[in-house]
Amino acid sequence: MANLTGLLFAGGLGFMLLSIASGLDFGAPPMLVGSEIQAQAPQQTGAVNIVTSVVLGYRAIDTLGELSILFAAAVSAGLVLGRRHTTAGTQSRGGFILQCGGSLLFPLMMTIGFYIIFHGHLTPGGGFQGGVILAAAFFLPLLARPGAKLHHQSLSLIEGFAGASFILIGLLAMLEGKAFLQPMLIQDTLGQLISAGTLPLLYLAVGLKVGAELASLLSRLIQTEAPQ
Amino acid sequence: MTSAVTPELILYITAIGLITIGLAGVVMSSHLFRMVLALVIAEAGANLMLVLAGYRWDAVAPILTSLAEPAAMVDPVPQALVLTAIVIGVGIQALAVSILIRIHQRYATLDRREAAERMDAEIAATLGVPRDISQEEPLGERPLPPLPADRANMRGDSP
Amino acid sequence: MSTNLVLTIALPLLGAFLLPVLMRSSVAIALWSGPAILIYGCWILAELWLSGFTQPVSIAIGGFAPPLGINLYVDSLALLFAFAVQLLGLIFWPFTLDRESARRQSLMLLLVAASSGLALSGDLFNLYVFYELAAVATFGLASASGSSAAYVATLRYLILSGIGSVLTLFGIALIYSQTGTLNLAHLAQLAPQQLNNGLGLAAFLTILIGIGVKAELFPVNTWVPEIYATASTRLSAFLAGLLSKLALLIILRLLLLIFHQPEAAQVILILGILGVISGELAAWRAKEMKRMLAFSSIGQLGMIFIAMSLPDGKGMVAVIALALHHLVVKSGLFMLAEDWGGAIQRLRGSAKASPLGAALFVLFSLSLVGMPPLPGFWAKFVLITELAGQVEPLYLLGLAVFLLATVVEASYLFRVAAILYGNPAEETLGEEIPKSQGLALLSASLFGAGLVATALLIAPVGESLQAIAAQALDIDLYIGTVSPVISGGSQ
Amino acid sequence: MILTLLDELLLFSGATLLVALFIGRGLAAGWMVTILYAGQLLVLLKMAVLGYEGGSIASSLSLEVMGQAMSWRFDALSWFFALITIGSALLSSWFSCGAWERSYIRQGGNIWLFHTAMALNVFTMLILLASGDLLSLFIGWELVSWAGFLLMALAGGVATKAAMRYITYALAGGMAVFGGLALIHTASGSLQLDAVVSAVEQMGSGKLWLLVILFGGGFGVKMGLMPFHLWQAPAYAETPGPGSAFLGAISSRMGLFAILLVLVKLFGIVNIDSLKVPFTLIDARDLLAWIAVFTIILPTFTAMKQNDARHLLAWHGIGQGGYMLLGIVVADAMGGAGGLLHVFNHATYQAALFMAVTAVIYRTGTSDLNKLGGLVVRMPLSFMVLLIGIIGLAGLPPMNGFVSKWLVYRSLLNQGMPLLFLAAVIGTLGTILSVYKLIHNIFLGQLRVEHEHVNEAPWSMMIPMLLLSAIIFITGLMPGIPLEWVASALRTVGLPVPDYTLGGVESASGSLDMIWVIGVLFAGFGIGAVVFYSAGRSKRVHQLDNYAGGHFLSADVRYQYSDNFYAGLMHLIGGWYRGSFLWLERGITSLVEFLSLGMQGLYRRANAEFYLLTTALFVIAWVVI
Repeated sequence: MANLTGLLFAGGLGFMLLSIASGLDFGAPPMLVGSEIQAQAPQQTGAVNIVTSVVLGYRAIDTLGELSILFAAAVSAGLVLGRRHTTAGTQSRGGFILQCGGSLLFPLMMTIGFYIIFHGHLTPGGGFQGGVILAAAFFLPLLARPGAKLHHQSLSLIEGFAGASFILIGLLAMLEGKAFLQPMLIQDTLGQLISAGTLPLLYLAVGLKVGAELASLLSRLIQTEAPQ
Repeated sequence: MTSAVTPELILYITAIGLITIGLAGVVMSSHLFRMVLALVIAEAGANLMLVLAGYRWDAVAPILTSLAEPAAMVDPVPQALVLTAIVIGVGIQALAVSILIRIHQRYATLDRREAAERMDAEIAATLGVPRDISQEEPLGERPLPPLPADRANMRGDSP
Repeated sequence: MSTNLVLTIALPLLGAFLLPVLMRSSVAIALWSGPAILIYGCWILAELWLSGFTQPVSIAIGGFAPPLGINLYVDSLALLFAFAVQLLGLIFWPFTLDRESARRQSLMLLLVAASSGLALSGDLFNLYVFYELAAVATFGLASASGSSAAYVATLRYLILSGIGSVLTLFGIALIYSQTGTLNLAHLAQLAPQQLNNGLGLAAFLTILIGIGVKAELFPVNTWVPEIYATASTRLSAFLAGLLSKLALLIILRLLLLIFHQPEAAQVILILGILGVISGELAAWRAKEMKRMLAFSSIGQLGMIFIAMSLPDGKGMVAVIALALHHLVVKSGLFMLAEDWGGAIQRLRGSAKASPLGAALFVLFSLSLVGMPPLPGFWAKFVLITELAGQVEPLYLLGLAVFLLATVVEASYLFRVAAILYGNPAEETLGEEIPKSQGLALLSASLFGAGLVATALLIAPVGESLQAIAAQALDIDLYIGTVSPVISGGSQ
Repeated sequence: MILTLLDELLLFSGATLLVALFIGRGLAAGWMVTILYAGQLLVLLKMAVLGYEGGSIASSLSLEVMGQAMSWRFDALSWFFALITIGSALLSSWFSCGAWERSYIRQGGNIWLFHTAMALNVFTMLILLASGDLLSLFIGWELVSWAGFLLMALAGGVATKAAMRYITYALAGGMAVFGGLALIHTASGSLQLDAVVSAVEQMGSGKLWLLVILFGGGFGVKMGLMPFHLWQAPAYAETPGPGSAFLGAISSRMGLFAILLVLVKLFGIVNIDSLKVPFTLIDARDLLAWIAVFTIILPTFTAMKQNDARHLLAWHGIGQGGYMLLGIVVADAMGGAGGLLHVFNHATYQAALFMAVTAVIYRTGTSDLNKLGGLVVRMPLSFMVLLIGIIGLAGLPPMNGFVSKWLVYRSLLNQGMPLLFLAAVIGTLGTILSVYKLIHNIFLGQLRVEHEHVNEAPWSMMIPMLLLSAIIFITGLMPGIPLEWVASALRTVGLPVPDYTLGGVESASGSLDMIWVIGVLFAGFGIGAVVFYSAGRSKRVHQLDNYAGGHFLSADVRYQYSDNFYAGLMHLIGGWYRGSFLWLERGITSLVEFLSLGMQGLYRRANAEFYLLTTALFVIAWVVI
């Protein structure tokens, strides 16, 4: 009965929301802010990828907040799971192909990850996407050899310093008399790898942080799987 | 609603449909892990809704390809927003899963009702109060205390 | 000067990131870095306040002028709450030292940063981000007590909060689709033309329900008794005292700046009335302190929602007064509950063991009930005079419910007071009577002292409250300060 | 800044509170506090011009909070009530010093808290009496309520329960007043008295009805008006002896003061008279009068049933409040004067009665009417005090209660209200019957073995009692003394003033001169005494020097029973109203409990997501549709 009510209510709500959303002018958004940003972003941030200039420039503090959320989730997960480390050594190791494949893929994925991070201001992608690939690179060997342990110490070091450097870059701008997180070192060669001032640095920080965060989260989950 | 189903309607139906499925899933499932999954679905719907907000017909991704004559580009802001929203969602899901693992270890069940029951019992036990809420006397004396029978006469039980 | 305000968000975040690393090298530095950051934050804000802060300022982050970039909007109200965030963060700082203290303190710093962001931010989506950050930090801290019940409670809270976020996000998407901007000031400019319709209202209501989860809005507040009963008292105090108010502040800003529809106010009014009824009545039967406080907090927030629903910002002074009052009183009460958790009956005779604690309890209760010279009375007085001035019968219903709820409230609070001052029952004579002591009692005394000081200085406090309210109500001032201008290039 | 007399009074009272607070633990503290009360009385007497000539004295303290101005001032009405307050506090405090204090401490009482609570009560009452606008009135009102709670609760145990019950009632009343205040503020834009008066002029009858109900009900709770009277008797009776004397004398009268100020002075009896109860012939004023009459009758007959002297007196306190309200509601010269004069008179004899009972408790350790008797031979002075007190309470000459009740009866007859008159007389009948039970069961009849060696109460207790007795008699002999104050107070609230003389009142429909009445009465006593003693037939014997049914009596035989007094009468009237108000009270409690259970269930069995979904559905549906 409750289930049926729930279903009906959810359906009703969906219908209502739809009827509201259908009042929107799809495909022709007002783009008040959007088009302004499109017009100014190249000059103000030097990034060709306008999404990047939004993520790291115009809405950089959102990104900082989001990094913090990821960090908070990782710390919380550590708090929840970290009390009793169950050794995962009892689990069977992956097969030969999986292990070899994992080891083989590791450098490749690292490369791709960093590539995506460094080209974040030029092409689709960036710190988040690259960071996820980095995390996957670390995670893959873990899947292949469940007994292997990630080095949590260094992961948390990367976590901490990458996050801190994001903020420190922002504070550096303040020291120079600019606003917090204001992009610096604006140059004029749009579209080059070395361009867009501090944005690639920020993206590097983001990428490292996301990678470390996800890797540590995943490894925690895998390591505590065995029930006592 | 008599007009043909337009593409935008399909997109909106997808987004809102995902939200609806998620909501219904959260309400209806009796398993905590399924609730988390339903939440993930609902989040996906909301994210889709967000990204739809910036869509333009006949426009390209917001990346400058040639400086000379910028083509019409879709709104970059929702894309940035959705990037943020997705990562937020991932964080929350990861945390949810780690808590789920713990609950499963402690209670050996992920049934929503059972877990709630046991939580209730545990809270009551920790706080040292009786648990049942229906048959107990209220806490302490009532603000308007009933008169004990032996003293009723003395303290005046009429008007 | 005012640009330093960013530091109240940035420094706690920096501290949070570095704390686990620092803890590894030097425990002492790590232990003190958190409080040091918070003290510095307090100092920044206090200095700004004392250096003659009168006009609100807008701080563009990243140097991008709003509405392109995100801005912090700082008026007296925001400043007040930002200060409260740092101060309460300091008071409720998890000082305990164990293996997990780095994580706990790190989360606390994140919570403080998020709360500061909630108080200051002037961008809708940015508010959402900080809201989520606060939520995740809360989940972590709530589950940190490590009991199984805490895990279940946290998960239930997480799922509820997650759905709330989905709805909020949906509302934000609606607003962005309609207007193309997220800046509050810009939205305030555009709202009369673009959001004064069913769509705007629907967007507001979805956001209201989403953010209402944290603001303890009826009926999305069922997590409250569970979390407050399982989480550490300090966290509960922070959540009940501060975070709920910050969520409320967001709703208030949205309501004032953007959504002027009477229907929006009406929904808030109805939910507020229901919140008062359900919270106060449920508290009447609670058998132990923390849950009693949790339910009472639901009721109190319902009262604030009632005040918020008054048209044309008439309830503004009442909202601020009630919110600040509840902030102080509930925090103090939770601090007392730290040592007085568990069944209330167990506390029989505690007044002898800890007279100061019992006296503080009575003081807080009196103020909560609205005993005249105490600040609680003035907050309630402002509210009911405004309520009585409304012609709509629903508001008068709200008034009646408010008054009756106060009677119920007094009844259960003073039942506890009577137990505190009663003589220990025969059967429990051998047991140790819980004592209120140490840091918790000190913090509670701090709140008590604040309450008494406010009671003595009520006239100037009232004036400044009115000034704050007037400033917060001034939409033109808000828009003018942020001055969101689209220079050109629109399609 | 120059201190006005009112400032001095309030400061003095505050100082008393501080002294009690800080050195209240010392044994001399009681005397110190008593002296300070005397000081307060002196300051009050310096303001006596108010009581004789009217006018007002403002306090130099005034506040403005959130746009609300507050001021404090004293006028004749405040002065009259303040006189009773401080007077009863002085005598009660005096009574408590020395012997009683020592025994109280021996029994584990907290004397510091007692003195503090008393001083706090006096201080808050003075603040209430001094209120110069409705906001300060409400502040004073709440302060008095909570101060009263402190005094009532300090005995612990049963007293705490009674006090809890009191505070729930009092807060409900307070909230009614609070609501009324908000409505008035809306109508007049301010809470200043003159603004309120002009706002009332323009108010529709519906709104005025609401206000009368809110204020009448709210203030009525404190007075113990039906049906809000249940809390009062246990709360007052369980307070430590001198405290109950003080509370019984003045505490409930604060409600009357507030009713006088708001309903009579601000709203005006004429306006209240114009409010018709729909579908009936009566109006709001009749309604008040009938409430007053029922408040006289029912509690009085309840008092008759009590077996504890303190409870018996406390129930009477409720009933006597009805006379005061009745007189004021009649609102002619005689009625108003009678009602107000009764406040003074009641305070004097009620304090005396409570003190006498406390003296008996002090000596015998009990106030159970079934365990006492024959104490007249051991405590003759206390007996005298009690006798004088009950004569006053019953409203018989030559004591002061007669004068005020006579005035009320007279006004009822003058105004052509025979039914009310009849009802009031029934109340007096009940009073006489029950006070006879009081004095008989304590002082008359057989002395109990265990009380064979009881002594008269110590002088520290006796002197205040005798003083009060003297006041009861003197103001009975010369009611003109208090009538002069009453007249000024009546003028302040805008009621007509009777033509008073030293011995009573002059009026066309019938005058009263107590000096003559008492002269004749005593002449009659004199003749009786002459006859009695000149006949010389009497012989003084020990009470056991007697025999009944052919047996000589011995001390261990109970030959005289006092329990189940008035059994026949009780049987006759008991069934009519037994417990009906108690049921009401319990019903409300159960309702709250039931609702509370439901609400807890709502949160406990929470399907939070479902709530969220439902709410979202409904609010969105509301928008869409």
